[in-house]
Amino acid sequence: MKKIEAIIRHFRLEDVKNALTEVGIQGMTITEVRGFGRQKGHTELYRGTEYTVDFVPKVKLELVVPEESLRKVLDVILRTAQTGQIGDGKIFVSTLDEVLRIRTGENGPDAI
Amino acid sequence: MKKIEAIIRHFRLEDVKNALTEVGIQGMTITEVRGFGRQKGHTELYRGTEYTVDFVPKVKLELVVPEESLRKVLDVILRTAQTGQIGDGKIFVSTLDEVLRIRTGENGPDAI
Amino acid sequence: MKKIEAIIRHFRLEDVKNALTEVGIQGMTITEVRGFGRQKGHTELYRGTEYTVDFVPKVKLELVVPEESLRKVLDVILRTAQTGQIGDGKIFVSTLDEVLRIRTGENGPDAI
Amino acid sequence: MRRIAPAAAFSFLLPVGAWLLITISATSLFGQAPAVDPITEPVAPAAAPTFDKGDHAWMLISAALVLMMTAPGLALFYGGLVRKKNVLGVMMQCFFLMGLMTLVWATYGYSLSFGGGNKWIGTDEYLFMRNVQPALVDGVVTYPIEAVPGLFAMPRLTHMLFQGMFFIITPALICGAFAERMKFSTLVVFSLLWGTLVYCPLCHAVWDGGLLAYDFVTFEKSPHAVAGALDFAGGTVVHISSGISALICCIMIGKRLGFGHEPMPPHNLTYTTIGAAMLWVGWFGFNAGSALGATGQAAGAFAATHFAAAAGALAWPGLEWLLRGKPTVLGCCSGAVAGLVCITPAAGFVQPMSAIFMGLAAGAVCYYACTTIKNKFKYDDSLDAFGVHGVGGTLGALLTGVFATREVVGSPGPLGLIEGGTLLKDQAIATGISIAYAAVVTFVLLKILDVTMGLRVSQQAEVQGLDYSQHGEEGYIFL
Amino acid sequence: MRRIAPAAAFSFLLPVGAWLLITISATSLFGQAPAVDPITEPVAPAAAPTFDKGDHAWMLISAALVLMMTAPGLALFYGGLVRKKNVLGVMMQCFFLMGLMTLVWATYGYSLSFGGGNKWIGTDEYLFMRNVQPALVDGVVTYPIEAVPGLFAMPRLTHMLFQGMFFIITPALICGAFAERMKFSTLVVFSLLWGTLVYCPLCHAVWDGGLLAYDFVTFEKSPHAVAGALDFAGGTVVHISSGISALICCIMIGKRLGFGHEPMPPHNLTYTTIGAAMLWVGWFGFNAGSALGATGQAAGAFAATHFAAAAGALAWPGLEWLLRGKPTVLGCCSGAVAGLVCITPAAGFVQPMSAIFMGLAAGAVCYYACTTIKNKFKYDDSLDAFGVHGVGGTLGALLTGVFATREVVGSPGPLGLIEGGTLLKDQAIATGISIAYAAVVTFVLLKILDVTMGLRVSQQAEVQGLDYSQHGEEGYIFL
Amino acid sequence: MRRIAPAAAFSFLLPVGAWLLITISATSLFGQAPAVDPITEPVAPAAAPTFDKGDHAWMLISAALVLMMTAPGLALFYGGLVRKKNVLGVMMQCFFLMGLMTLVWATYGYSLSFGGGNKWIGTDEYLFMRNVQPALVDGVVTYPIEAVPGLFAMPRLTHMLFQGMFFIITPALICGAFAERMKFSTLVVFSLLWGTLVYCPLCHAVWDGGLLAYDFVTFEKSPHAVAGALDFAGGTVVHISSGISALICCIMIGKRLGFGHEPMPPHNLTYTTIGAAMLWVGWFGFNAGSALGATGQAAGAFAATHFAAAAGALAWPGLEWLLRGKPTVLGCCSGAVAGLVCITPAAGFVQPMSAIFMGLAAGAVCYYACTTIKNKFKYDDSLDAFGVHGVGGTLGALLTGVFATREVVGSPGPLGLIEGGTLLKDQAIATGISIAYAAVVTFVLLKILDVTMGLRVSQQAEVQGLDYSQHGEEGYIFL
Ligand SMILES: Nc1ncnc2c1ncn2[C@@H]1O[C@H](COP(=O)(O)OP(=O)(O)O)[C@@H](O)[C@H]1O
Ligand SMILES: Nc1ncnc2c1ncn2[C@@H]1O[C@H](COP(=O)(O)OP(=O)(O)O)[C@@H](O)[C@H]1O
Ligand SMILES: Nc1ncnc2c1ncn2[C@@H]1O[C@H](COP(=O)(O)OP(=O)(O)O)[C@@H](O)[C@H]1O
Repeated sequence: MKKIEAIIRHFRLEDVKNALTEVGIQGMTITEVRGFGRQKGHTELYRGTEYTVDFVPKVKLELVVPEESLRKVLDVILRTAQTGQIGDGKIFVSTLDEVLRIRTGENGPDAI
Repeated sequence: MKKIEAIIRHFRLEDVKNALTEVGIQGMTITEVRGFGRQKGHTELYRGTEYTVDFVPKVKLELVVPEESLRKVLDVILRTAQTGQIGDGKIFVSTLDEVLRIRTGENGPDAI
Repeated sequence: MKKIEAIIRHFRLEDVKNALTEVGIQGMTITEVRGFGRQKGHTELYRGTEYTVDFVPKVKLELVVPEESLRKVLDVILRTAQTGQIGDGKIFVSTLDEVLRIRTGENGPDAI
Repeated sequence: MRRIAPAAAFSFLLPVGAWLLITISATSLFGQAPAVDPITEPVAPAAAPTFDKGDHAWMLISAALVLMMTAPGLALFYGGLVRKKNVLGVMMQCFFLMGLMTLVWATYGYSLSFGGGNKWIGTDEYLFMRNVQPALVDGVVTYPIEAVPGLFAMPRLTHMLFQGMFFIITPALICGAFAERMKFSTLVVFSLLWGTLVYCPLCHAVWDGGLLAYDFVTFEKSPHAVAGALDFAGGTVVHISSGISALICCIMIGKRLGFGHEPMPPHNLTYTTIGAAMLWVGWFGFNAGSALGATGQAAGAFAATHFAAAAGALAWPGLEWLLRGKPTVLGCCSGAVAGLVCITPAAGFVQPMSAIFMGLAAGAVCYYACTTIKNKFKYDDSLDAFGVHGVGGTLGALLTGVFATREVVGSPGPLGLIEGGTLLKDQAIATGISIAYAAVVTFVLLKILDVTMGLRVSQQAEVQGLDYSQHGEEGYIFL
Repeated sequence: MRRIAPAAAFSFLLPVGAWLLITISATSLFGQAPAVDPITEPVAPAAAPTFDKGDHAWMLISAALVLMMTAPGLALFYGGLVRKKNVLGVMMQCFFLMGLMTLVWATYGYSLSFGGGNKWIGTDEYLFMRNVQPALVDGVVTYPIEAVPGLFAMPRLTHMLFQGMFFIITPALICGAFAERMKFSTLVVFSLLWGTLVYCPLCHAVWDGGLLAYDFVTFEKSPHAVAGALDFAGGTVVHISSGISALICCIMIGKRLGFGHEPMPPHNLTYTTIGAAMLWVGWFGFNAGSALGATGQAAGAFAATHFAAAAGALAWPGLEWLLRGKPTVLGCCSGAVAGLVCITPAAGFVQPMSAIFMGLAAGAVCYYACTTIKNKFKYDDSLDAFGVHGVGGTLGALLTGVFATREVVGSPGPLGLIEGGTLLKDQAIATGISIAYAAVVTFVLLKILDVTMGLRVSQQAEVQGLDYSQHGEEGYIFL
Repeated sequence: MRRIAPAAAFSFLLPVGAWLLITISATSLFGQAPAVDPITEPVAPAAAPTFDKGDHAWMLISAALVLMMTAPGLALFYGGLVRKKNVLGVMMQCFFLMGLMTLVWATYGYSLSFGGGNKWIGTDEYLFMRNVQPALVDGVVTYPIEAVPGLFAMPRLTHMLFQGMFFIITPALICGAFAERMKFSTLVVFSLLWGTLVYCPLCHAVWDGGLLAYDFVTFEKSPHAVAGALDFAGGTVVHISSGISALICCIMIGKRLGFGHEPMPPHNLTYTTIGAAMLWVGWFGFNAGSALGATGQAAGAFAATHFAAAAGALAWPGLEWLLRGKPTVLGCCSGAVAGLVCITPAAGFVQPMSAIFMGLAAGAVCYYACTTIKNKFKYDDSLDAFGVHGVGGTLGALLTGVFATREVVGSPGPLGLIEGGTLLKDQAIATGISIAYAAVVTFVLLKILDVTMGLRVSQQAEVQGLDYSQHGEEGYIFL
């Protein structure tokens, strides 16, 4: 079982989600995050006081997939989340020891 | 050291937290997330324009436990977070390389 | 590739970020979280009804670094996030299988 | 477009049906003028029914201020106190009632309340704005005047509008008791019936020469009345009636899921603060407007209102500070509202310094009611509609019996206890009758609605929140 | 301080330049009093130009209420409907227009609108507050009086202020059509020109004895007019003009990026509800204030306004309930506003029960316009400025022709269709002319601005949101 | 219930004690009527002290509008500008002061300010509403009238109420300077003492025939005065006094933790916008209400107020646009408020076109003060109470000396610089005295409070935020 974490742009979320469901992904979890990176933030000015916003809003997509789907899913995300502009985000992949479905207590690939 | 991530329903949080503290868990971290899964979202209608909310609000519980407590904790979460209805959520377990307590710099199980 | 997750106090964020950029970190992602731990929450009283806030607001810093930078980065965080008071937070380190940059599709250390 | 959901259509048609039924029965019931026991409506002599434009300007703006109390005022005050998932639910109740109660008032409410008649209920005199709206008299557009010579005069339309705003806010106040769990369709029917069966009769009883009326010419209780209640701006009619009904409501509907177990803190105290401030400002229309003109009494009522609110806004957080260590914003706002509620029946009858005392008392007593008493009896009066309006209103009605003074009223003899008068007894009787009446009718109404429509939303809907389950919307989408 | 950004400076100087140009040309154009076709301004006889202070108090507060409609009212109503990233953008448009339109009105707008003159446009009579501001007459400070004997009298300053508030809200209403994508600098220039070229002439035409004026002495259309439009408080001048222009705007500027594909739900319906409630309250100033005094007619207009809003607030969510299963808060608020729009031209001319009918009709028709029609023709009228103001305003103008009655107006003959009058024809003509005029001028204006300044922000700026891209700020920083 | 926290009880009892002490000493001090130097209070002849109801209606609503300025107006305006964790703290300050200052005003404040007396301070004439509240005269309820024949007349209660609203907002304005770090208990004591020792004497000096009074009968400075300051609605009394005190406060309390290092952007600019709009609307009551009747002068003050706000709302963002590339919402709101502040002393004395100029000047000068000057001297005037009210108020007082004209005032000779008068000198002297007086007393007060109670919350409390540390609450709980 692999866990994919992808930091993407807000306005790509809808497309990414749709593309993922098309390839059979049935579940995912998203979180509002803010990212710091090559894409620079911006400066706001409130009555003469500058306020630098270094962190730009991003969405973190977490989804757990069985090993065999990993490449397919990575491909889909890479394709649909890309705009080619700095700030498109990252994908991190890690390995899980276990996955459980709370409702049934099922364990392993069945739980996804 | 194991890291448990559990996606649960908001209104189970209080009970889960209490049950966990009863079995001796002293720390955890929660995040507001939104989940997509078998539990379908809903449709809102604003002046004739439909707006589909695919992502439903969930809470992500993260807690790091020593290997030996893992099963006990999983049990507690499974039991207290369950309602039996679709959408109860998932638990993901992974292995950490290291855990540090910032206040003291302690490392390993002592840091939890 | 290592993933560092650090739960820190809000008002240390600015310093931690600056210290990290000074040692060459170019990217990180932060999330608003709420933590439960030794640092106790507080009680609010709304017209005679007590409301216990067990979870205190924290920031979660996620950053992925190549293995060789790990110790340096941990050091920086430990140093800059510390106040010495209960509630300074934790650092969790884990190993990633893969890292991709969405913009270019690059893989591995280049992707960070 | 989708098919019509039958259940929904049903719950929509119910209130419409109820309203039609009542309107029609009211029309037919009063088709003939009531022969027995007519109270002559005090009208200006036919000669020159006219009004002062300064008075009128004040009444128009007062009416606007009182509407502002329901929304944005109460909508914000209550909206901030619920959990986020119910904020629209509570705001919708306020806003929808602005529509619903207005049409009820226009069609028959005003007539039942202020249409003269016997001591129990009004007549069909003003049904459908008859004798209220302008008409051509000898080719000249003529506006019927509502007047008591020497006391006040204004177009009856304006009187209807001003009083109609009270008819809106009263049921809206009750919403605080069953917030976060009441079925919207049932709320609509309940408000309609409650307005008709509780508000109109009580209003007629107190302010239209009915059962509890006070006579400002003889300075005694009205000929028909069992007790002459001095109720300047609605302590009895508005606050006691709604507050007591609120208590019945929250007991009968039961506690919120998770009450006493899950935390249910106010989701947005900034809204509550803003709402409280708007209530304070709007209350000047409510109370000083009840002088029915830009008179010296209006100034007096304005001052009493302002002072009582101020005193309440200090007393409640002062007690918290003393007993709990910190003065809270919610306490400060609640205290101000408690002071305002308490001074309502008294505003035009007491001296400003008495108002300060009443405000302090209201802040302290309502604080006690909302903390100690509620916790003891464990009813779930979600937003303290009873604790503030029921308790504060009752306190105000009684303290009116203590502080009302002929220096302000102009009565020949003494009135309040402080000047040796006996008003307090009458106030107590009137308060008792009002409490009993409101409690009984509300109880019966809710019983009927419980078996026919159901009072509560389903468990699942309650967990989801009223915003989505009742209205299909979300309050905030901050992504 | 940094260097001055030339593009920014340019976009700043454009509106300033435009305004100066117009002011100067207006001054020179009217340097000489127009010799042809002067309409004698109705003034009180020189003897005792005086005014009633009750009337005046009502007009002052009405002016304040109408300003409150633009902000906080409309700013909240519209602000809640956009996505979070555009909330300041839309609030800024409302607030900035309060500044901009006021200065335009002060310098030449009032003069062009109400300065007498021919049937097309006003004169230089009141340029720069000449003949409006006080002056020493025989050593005594004297305030010029605006009056029609037997109808109304007030300091001309007050008339200017009250009418000036309408001049602010009208272009602000249009902002709902191109919300979330219009360039701010272009908006400023557009509003300035639109106010000058669409509002002022229309206002003059309807209310200053121009092309569409109705004469309240002869109860017929004015001598100069092609049609006498009964427009009590701005159905034509405010709502039709802005609503139609809104439609042209949203078609010409094009849809929002992602429209029909990305979700664009209202980010804060609590704001929208609060804003709608404030609009309701403020509208009493708008409509009852248009009686120009604290008269019986003001009471009538107040009642009509209140009843229509209430009826609309029931009709729209009622339809949703019936057809979709749930009454929404947004529907309730939209319905109230639709009712208010619809009653605007009629408020002082119809009986209260007719107002209920008009409100119900407006709720239903605007519901249909904002759901079915908009979806069918697929224009992106983001906040339904056309669907509510254009459609509701047109409906109101026509229904005025149906329900206006001499019982309220005092005309010798019948007026509305229901009493057998022929007013409806005139109303239809006037509505047609207004629609055509507003549409054509708006179209030409936008074409010019499109090629010179550009209407839309860049794609990137639109994705970022107007708050940051246009103003460098964020609405909420909740960390 | 828990034990009483002694420290908390102490901090609660302090303000109560202070107030009692002052009240008692005021009572005893003035137990005997002041024998020396009495200024005869201008009263209407005993014969027929009466008032016009149109005037009265306007004064009542104006009082309500001015209260609305403090909350919701200022509470939202300031509340939006702080960080989220301090939003309730700042709203509480506004709301609590509504309670506190009102009781001070009721007990002795009004008497000290407007009770006649010598040129320094009022008398005990109106202590505890004596001679203000109604009384039976020959069996008839009689309201004491406050009047200057030929100028104005109203129930003294109304005068007390209207002026009392100014007494609330003035200390509330200061809260902007030490926002996010002031101890609540100290704030309470400070406001109480500041109101007593700074506001009351200044108010008496300017508006009750004291040290800085202008005489509207002789059109010169009052017999007792060292300088006759034309201050229509409180440029000196309200804005200079609060603005200068704000500067002293923010310097003495020190910068916020992390100032200049941590970002401290406004957490909710939508609140600030709404608050600014409410201030604009409420200011009509403040300024036009200061005409003390629904007169032509009220219309003139209304127009000047509106125009100055509009001009300020363009000037500030216009400068930003030019110099920084983008007009901001905060700039637009700040400019409007700056314009309003600046026109306050002048509103009833200048022509509307001069008001435009004053608004433009205020927008530009306050922009400069809040950006360049503040950054240069590095004081932490958190919400620019000094930058807007101190600077704008001073500018307004001086410009009054430039633009005040006999065409509006009716004085026999020229007034402002533009018509060759010498008023400017007097204005400058009065401004200087006010600045010196407010600065010195505030300084001494703060020194004393610093050593006795402490001005600031603890570091930990400041990091936590005032909402929780001072009031045990959270502003938003959005889970
Ligand atoms: N080392 C890192 N660890 C964690 N998150 C990162 C890291 N580097 C970048 N990110 C996340 O990815 C986002 C995009 O990165 P950025 O450098 O701006 O552009 P790009 O991915 O196109 O090179 C950042 O906003 C941040 O959220
Ligand atoms: N593959 C997945 N990866 C990450 N999160 C998931 C995945 N599947 C489900 N989830 C999370 O679990 C929640 C519950 O899943 P759902 O399929 O609705 O119900 P159930 O867990 O009862 O089968 C989702 O809302 C989502 O947050
Ligand atoms: N076992 C754990 N798993 C996950 N997060 C934890 C755990 N223990 C503590 N935390 C996080 O670390 C924060 C600080 O922990 P706490 O026990 O309060 O203080 P300290 O780290 O100084 O011992 C908590 O608020 C919580 O967010």
